[in-house]
Amino acid sequence: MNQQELIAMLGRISKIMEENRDYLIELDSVVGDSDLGLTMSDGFRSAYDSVSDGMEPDLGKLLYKAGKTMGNKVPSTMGTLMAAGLMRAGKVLKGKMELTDKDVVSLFQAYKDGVADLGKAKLGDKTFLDGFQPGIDRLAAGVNAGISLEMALQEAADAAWAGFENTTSMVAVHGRAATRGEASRSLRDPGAAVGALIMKAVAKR
Amino acid sequence: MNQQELIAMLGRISKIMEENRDYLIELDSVVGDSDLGLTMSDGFRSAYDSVSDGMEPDLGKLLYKAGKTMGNKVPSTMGTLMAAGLMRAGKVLKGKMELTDKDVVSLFQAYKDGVADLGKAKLGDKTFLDGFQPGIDRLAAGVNAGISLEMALQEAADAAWAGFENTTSMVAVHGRAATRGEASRSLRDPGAAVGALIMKAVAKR
Amino acid sequence: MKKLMNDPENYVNEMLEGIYLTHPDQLTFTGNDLRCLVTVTKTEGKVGIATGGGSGHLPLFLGYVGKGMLDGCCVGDVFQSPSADQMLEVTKKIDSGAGVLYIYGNYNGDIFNFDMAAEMADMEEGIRVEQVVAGEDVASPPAKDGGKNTRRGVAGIFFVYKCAGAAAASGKDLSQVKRIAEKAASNVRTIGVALTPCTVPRVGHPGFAIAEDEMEVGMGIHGEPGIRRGKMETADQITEEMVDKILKDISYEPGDETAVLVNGLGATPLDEQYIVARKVHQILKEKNIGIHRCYVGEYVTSIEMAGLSISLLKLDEELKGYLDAPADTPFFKQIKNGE
Amino acid sequence: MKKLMNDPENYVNEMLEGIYLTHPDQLTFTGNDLRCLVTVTKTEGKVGIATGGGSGHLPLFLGYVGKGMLDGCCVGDVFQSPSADQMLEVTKKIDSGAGVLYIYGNYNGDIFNFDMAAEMADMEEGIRVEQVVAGEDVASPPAKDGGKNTRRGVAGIFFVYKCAGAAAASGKDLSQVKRIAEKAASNVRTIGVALTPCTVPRVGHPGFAIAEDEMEVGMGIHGEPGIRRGKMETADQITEEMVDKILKDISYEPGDETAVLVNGLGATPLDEQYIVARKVHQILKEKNIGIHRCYVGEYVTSIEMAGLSISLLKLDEELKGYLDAPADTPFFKQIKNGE
Ligand SMILES: Nc1ncnc2c1ncn2[C@@H]1O[C@H](COP(=O)(O)OP(=O)(O)O)[C@@H](O)[C@H]1O
Ligand SMILES: Nc1ncnc2c1ncn2[C@@H]1O[C@H](COP(=O)(O)OP(=O)(O)O)[C@@H](O)[C@H]1O
Ligand SMILES: [Mg+2]
Ligand SMILES: [Mg+2]
Ligand SMILES: [Mg+2]
Ligand SMILES: [Mg+2]
Repeated sequence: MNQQELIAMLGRISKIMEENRDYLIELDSVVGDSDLGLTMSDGFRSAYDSVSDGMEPDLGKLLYKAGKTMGNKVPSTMGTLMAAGLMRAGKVLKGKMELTDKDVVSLFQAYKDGVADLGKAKLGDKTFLDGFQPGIDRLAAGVNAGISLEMALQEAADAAWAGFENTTSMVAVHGRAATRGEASRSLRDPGAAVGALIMKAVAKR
Repeated sequence: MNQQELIAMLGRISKIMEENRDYLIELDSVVGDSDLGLTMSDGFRSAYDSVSDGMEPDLGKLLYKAGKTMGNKVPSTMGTLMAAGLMRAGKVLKGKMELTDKDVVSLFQAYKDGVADLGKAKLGDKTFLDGFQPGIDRLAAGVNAGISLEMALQEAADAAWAGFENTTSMVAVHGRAATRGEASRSLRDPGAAVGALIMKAVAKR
Repeated sequence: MKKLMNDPENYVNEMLEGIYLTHPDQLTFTGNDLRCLVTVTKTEGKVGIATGGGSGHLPLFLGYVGKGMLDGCCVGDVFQSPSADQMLEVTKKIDSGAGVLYIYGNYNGDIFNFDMAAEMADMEEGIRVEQVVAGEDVASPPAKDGGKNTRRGVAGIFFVYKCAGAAAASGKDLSQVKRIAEKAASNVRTIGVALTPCTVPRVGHPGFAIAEDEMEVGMGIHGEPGIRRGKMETADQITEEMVDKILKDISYEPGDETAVLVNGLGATPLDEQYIVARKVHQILKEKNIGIHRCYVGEYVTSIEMAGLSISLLKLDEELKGYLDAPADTPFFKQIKNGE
Repeated sequence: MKKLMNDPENYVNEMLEGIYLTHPDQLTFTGNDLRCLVTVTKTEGKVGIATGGGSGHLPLFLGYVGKGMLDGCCVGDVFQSPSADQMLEVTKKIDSGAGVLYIYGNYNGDIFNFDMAAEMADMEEGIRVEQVVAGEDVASPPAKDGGKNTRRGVAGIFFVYKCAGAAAASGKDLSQVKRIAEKAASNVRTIGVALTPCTVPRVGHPGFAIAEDEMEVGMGIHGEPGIRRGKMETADQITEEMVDKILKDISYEPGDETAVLVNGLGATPLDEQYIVARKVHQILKEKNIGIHRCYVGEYVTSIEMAGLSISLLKLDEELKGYLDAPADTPFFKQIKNGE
């Protein structure tokens, strides 16, 4: 994956969040404060805009800058977590001008680590991670098994979406939804939807 | 008219205001602040209650007391004007234990004078007076012509109602409706409705 | 209508009980009547100032009883005048020999009852009473030449209280306090805009209807009809129309100074009031009219109406001095600069 | 949704411009960023106190920046946290060598960003920062044994500001100011009731629906679900349920003293707030709990939500002293008794 492809990928994430703005508002209005559609579309748009000129050849620095911009633009729970994910991915990939398939796997694993370290959530806590990590795991497995990145990403996207759908089996323990306790179980987690949407946008190239 | 009949007449006025509570609210909500139904039913009820025990043999004092009570209970525009009317009638009839037909005419003329002196409105200003004075005038004419009080009051009630209906030909110059200027013309005046309702209640015995 | 209340019949009295329980060090009542409020701190020799009117406008009227503002206040039921007897009661309590000034809004019911109270105070108690009737809503028609003021009294009365209250606190006599109140009253102009109706608790349904995408410019604080009903516009457009109406009604020269009151009517958030205040500042700056002070918040409400009003008080040095004086009431506190 | 605004995208910034134009003698901003508010009067050697959070709650947060309260505040978009960079900017500006205390509500986004800012202040600027996270909504679940506070922060944070602000103004050092803030935070409890939803301007429609005859007890200030939804009841019944929930959560002995805050959420008239305050007084009197001070009004709102919250702060002599101290901010002024 070269710089143009990485930037295009950020562009697709931005676009999918814009397309799903009302859907995310809808999901968040059930459990939270209705802002997720705004923060995700504004945030990923600003992340993309900050690097779309292609002036930054270091792909690590590029991701870090995108994250930093997003954090300043939309410092909500998910905005900050996504920023932390991008910045961590940037740190891990610092110095690279081109990404191998393994690097792409590292990118998403670092992204997940950045989110997990700041948010301190575990899998099954009904968060972003539950709609993201199933995708990452499948991606890593696919790449390790030697299938094409394209196909691995497509499988990852499907796994991520299944992960998101599966959040209806979990009780929220973080954020606004947590105050609902057991009553949160039947609801789909908005942050997990974002995780699944990211994987979907990444796969669709 | 003896004391019991006078008290019964106040009772009928109180009753008609209660029955027309929502109607008066409705009328006042178009031009004013919607309270007329409340003030008239509360006010005439308190006036009646304050004298219904029949302890006051002086019919002038009785009316004065009813007015004073009403003024304290509902000191809105119409509440205060009605209080002033009752008190003036009381002053004029002070000392009487029984009212002749002419006294009854005096009662209503004094009532009207009390209202007119405090409010300083003229006939045609689209106020209470326009729904009351046509009735008084007809009452006086009837009694002077020697027809029965009952019939005179019935004719007075009809004339008063026609006066009320006729307020749609007038432009308001007093109170809240006045701020509408020419636009007030097409509307029926709520205070005039009260004037006509009083005459209707008086006639209905 | 959803209201946090018990029996609507007790709405006003229970509200008053809450007020006395909450502000025992500032407010009490007289004549065994909850609706006859007076300050607990009577200053001998000071001109007393009383006001009154219907409930439903908090913090108006009673909220301005306190140091540097008013001495007493009668309140009636929602949107109803208190009675002449009640006003007399308050007048007797707050007079300390220097006479009493009544300041109230230009409404029939209030006028009738304050008139009667003033007469009784004079005849029965020998208390000198003067009256200033405030009416400054430019959406209501101005006096016919030479006739009496026909305008509705709305939020601008706050400025009349503030200036008269400071004058009385500074020891001015009754005629001077009256003159200053009149000066404030004749230099203030207000206009409002309503977005939703309000509900008198005992009536139980809104006094009028207004469509979801409409507003009414110039509506009065009891829902009296305004100048025009139209589609919602931007805050900047609405503010321009409102300020324009005021400046057409009272002339300002470049270099003149004014005080601004952006007043929420009940349900409009402070955010929106400040968005309007911003535009008022911009417009006046463009016209080179100086803003000596700007107040933003709920000063005179219409129960839970959404919308706001803008008032401008044209200032001279005398009014500026009284406006700047400190005040301490349950609902309005002004701390002198540098204290 | 009817709002007096221009482009919803500019809602917060235009509101802020209005604030700065209206309160130039009290507030300014730093770092060329309207959303980084600081007081104009910096006191050398005083512990700085900063807060922050999403917009839509005026007068919270920024309204409490001023003498005797806070020194700086960052605000985000409506219901959104400000960023760590912004908080760092304010921190740098208000530190005068004695360190800075962050006081903010217990929300994910705020915690993440204040945490990051505290780390940057320490690492990059050598400023000592301490944090107190306020969370006292008894309608949200309490901490699992030994775990961190899981309760939402709502109106009770006003008391934390007041006590910590007075402590800092009196010259206490950072650890003492933090201790006092923590004491206030751990002794305050709040519960709310919502009657109508609120609309985030950029979203354009209400965040939830609630029937015309229903209320939701325990709803959070961003529309977070409460304890129960049910038919409207009388003010007395609702107040009893609310106070009961608080007193079940924190024990009061007869003779204990408390401070009360009856806080309007936006669209509920002051009348109704006082009707509720009345009942709170009656209930506490019956239980022989003394009310040292009672505040009634809009202190922490949810845009234009109808409803209110009740907060009780359990007092000891130390907290009473700080609560009674004077304060002067654009939105909260307390004049010392006898001044
Ligand atoms: N500690 C956490 N770690 C990871 N994700 C979290 C955490 N807490 C909350 N989330 C996610 O954040 C989502 C809500 O994000 P957002 O709408 O930005 O929150 P808020 O508006 O409350 O700041 C939740 O659906 C959940 O997936
Ligand atoms: N000066 C006046 N003289 C006689 N009647 C008047 C006068 N001014 C107003 N009215 C009557 O009062 C009615 C309104 O009464 P009311 O609802 O009590 O007024 P408000 O609510 O404004 O105090 C009007 O319809 C009109 O008939
Ligand atoms: Mg959210
Ligand atoms: Mg009326
Ligand atoms: Mg009325
Ligand atoms: Mg949020």
